Amino acid sequence: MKSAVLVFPGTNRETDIAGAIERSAGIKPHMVWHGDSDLPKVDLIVVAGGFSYGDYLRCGAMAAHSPIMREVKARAEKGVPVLAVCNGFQIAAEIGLVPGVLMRNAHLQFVCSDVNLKVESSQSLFTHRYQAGQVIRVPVAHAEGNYFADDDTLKRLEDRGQVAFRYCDSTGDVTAGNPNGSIRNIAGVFNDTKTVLGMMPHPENATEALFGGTDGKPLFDALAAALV
Amino acid sequence: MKARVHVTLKTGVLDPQGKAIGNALHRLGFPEVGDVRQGKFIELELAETDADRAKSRLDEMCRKLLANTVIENYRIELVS
Amino acid sequence: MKARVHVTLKTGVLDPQGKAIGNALHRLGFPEVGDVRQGKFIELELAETDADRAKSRLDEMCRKLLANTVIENYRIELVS
Amino acid sequence: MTTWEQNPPVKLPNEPAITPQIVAEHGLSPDEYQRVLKIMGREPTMVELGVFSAMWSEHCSYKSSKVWLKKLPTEAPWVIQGPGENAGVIDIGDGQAAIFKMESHNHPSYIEPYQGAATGVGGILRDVFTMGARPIANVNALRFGDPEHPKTRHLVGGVVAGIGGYGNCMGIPTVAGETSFHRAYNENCLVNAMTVGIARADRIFYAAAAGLGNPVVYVGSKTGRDGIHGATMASAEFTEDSESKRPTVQVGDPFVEKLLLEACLELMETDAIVAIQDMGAAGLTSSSFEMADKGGLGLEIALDKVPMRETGMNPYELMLSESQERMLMVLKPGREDEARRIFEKWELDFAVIGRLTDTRRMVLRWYGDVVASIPIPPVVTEAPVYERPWTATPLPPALDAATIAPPKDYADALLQLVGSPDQCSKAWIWRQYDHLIMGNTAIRPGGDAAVVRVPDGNGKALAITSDCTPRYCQAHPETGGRQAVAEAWRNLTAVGATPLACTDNMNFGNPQKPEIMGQFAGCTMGMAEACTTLAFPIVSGNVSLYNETQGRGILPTPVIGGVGVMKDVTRCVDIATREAGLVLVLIGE
Ligand SMILES: Nc1ncnc2c1ncn2[C@@H]1O[C@H](COP(=O)(O)OP(=O)(O)O)[C@@H](O)[C@H]1O
Repeated sequence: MKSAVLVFPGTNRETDIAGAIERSAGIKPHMVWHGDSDLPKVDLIVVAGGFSYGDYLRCGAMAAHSPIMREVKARAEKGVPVLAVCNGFQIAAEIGLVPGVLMRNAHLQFVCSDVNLKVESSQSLFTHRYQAGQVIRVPVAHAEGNYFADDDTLKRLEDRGQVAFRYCDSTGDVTAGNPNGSIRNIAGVFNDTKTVLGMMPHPENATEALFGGTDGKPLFDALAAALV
Repeated sequence: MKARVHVTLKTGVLDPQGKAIGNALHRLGFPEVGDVRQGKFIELELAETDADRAKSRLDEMCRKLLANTVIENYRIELVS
Repeated sequence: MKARVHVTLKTGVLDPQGKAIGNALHRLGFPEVGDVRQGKFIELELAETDADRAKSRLDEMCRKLLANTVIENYRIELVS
Repeated sequence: MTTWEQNPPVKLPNEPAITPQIVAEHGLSPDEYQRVLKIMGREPTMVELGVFSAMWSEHCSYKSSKVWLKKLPTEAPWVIQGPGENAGVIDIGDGQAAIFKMESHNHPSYIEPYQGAATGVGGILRDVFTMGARPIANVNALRFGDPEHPKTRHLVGGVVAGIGGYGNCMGIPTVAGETSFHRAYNENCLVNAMTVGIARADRIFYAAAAGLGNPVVYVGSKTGRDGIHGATMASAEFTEDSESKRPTVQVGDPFVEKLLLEACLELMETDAIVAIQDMGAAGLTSSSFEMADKGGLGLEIALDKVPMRETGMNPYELMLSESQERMLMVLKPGREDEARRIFEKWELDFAVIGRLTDTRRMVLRWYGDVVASIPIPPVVTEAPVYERPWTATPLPPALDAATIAPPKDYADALLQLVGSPDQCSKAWIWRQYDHLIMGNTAIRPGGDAAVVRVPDGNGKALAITSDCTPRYCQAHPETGGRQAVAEAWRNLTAVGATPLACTDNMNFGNPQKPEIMGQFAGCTMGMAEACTTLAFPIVSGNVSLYNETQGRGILPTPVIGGVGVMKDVTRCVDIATREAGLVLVLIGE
């Protein structure tokens, strides 16, 4: 699996996710600097976590307009898979790669902690190593992860099975365990072809037993298996 | 020319910041405070002398960057 | 009664937000943009009918909570 | 007579004559001003007076604490650099070094909790990455007033958000800390921040300037009128009206600091840097003096070349500004363009502002005119040092347990104890800190010490903790000082690490009071004894005095930040009791 991880000036989880990819795919991703105009031909594009341009206005707003994101959008529209985590999700939502927006956490604080996630769909190249309904434990770390979409969008998401993960408690109850106020406990969504996944939690920080557990690893294993 | 842009959350979108401010004011002894909403405003210097052109450029800035029109409204004001 | 409070950074105080927005607007093709400053504004409903009293209460709220006068200025406006 | 004295510096427009009042406003005693006159051989200009005031402030000169700090052990075979540089450096094996230090931002945090705490983190991060290290962990030690005090909630909320806001954006995990409450901190909270970084042991960067004629380069953010006189503020006791007339507090920009970190580390990969120093308290003044003094050289700076954020700034303001996210470097000749390219790629300011000279003077120019010319060595060597009078704190009589009534209900007493502000879970604090980023956190906040895997370190890890129990230090400073060190040491061993060295942050009241100085002396002696006995040297530290409001001092609070190493991270042990039926063992007296 050839992959590229985008690096904006304030990206700071690029090494975490590059490590997770390498552990599953056995090959290092290309690290692509935002100012470089050409994105290598790859099987997977990753938009990593961080504070792309300081994120002072709205998270992801400034990065969304960078030339490299135009290129990412063009590739995504041609079907190249995109994994957008945390700040990456915020950026992807800003340019409409995935539906919805991410607002300030309802309690207004940054939150870093392990959360339980219910895998809503195992029918995607990102989630086929999970069982639908499975509860996994991975961390979140963000101040603006409060997912919001209007009713029509939500209906469409639900109808087409585009909700990838929901926050839940350890029993899988998706009316509990919400760390940020997200509507319908939504933690991650697909685009309509399920080739783009945007999610707030950090599966990359749950890929080693001693460092956050291994519940995030199947996601990278799934990509490595699907994108050979 | 100087311009001011106000960005507010659309009605119906929950405003936790406003709510937190309201609660804090109550705690501090201001029971008369009712609903509170918080927004941001941005002041810009523009090298532009034509008001109409300035407005249309500002509108473009708002749509492209300053506001997320899914959840936010914006209002443009030329100050001088 | 409805009031609006604008809170701005004092001149001379670094405004990272404003700077970042200015840079982003340049990158997006708005070279006419000069200095940018970001502030916040707060809209409050008040159970108070006397304008003078409202103003003095708002002034107190600003000093106690809404602004840190070490780095911020505030401006109070009664809207209705 | 040197050429400088033939052409005495020009004064600034409207420069006031120097009166005893102006001298006092600069925090210099009449006696100290006499020293200034002797060194200068003439009346100083305002710029020069400003420089002396900053360099001789308690914060920069350690004038009250120096004699005591000398008693602390600072050496061990694994110590690469002890106190005196931006941070301490120890050898952790595999050709790697750990670089760390703790620093206080108490006064600014009381005035503007979010920005004060945030810029405290920013400052300590710069101290560590100027030496060539990539920061891998942040720690914070916090003391607040009575939880019921009307200001406490606001301070706690702001400080915690500020620490998180800065560290989270930088992408450095905040992995440990301590938080406690006592009414003695009501008007004077303590915010101590520590950073630990990793560098190659053979690529450490120091502050000593070298190479006649080498360019002196300014990088980072532009200079504004932030915190002018901040260094002097940090050295003066608070008065009732300090909230109204106080000078501006700096605002931090963690995004720019992240860029500065990456740009500096990128330039450090080349061999272009001769010396580098961050601009912290007393900004350009202390950084330029330190570099020149350590290198035994002179410096000529064209202040008009300094990137400025505002119009109308003058040399006095430029020398004393505490704008954040700035660095001063000496480059090898001819390497300016290479360095410029890197800083411009990261969208940072870059300006060649001066050259090294052999005059051992600091010559400051403003559009060609000399506005200050100060001999460097005496500013440093003749800085005032005080052996302040002190009175020892007597050992309090032992409490007779029989005089204390037993609790009526032990279960209730236990609940009260674990629910008290000092003992309760601090998860609501560290949940606001990204403690997982970088993916190396093996033991998270909430245990005795954090354990963080060292990147490219063959599976080894560092254990990190911060500790101090101020009420012990108040009861008996020597015992309290010993205890703080011993607790840090124990916390490191408890997770399975070998303790190596520590940093300290000495937070005390007004040193001009003999009983406060007695607390300082006692704590230092206790710490020295414990550090020596445990072979746990102090390699860096910070002193914050005058933590006092309306004549009441804080509790003596010498915070110890300890660092240990373990060869195999998989062997670390945390405090979780994993299964039922295991045996609990109590070790020790
Ligand atoms: N400000 C803080 N930042 C990070 N971690 C903290 C903070 N305060 C407390 N902690 C964590 O909570 C735990 C208990 O804190 P505390 O009771 O203050 O310390 P101790 O157990 O050393 O007496 C420790 O593991 C500590 O690392």
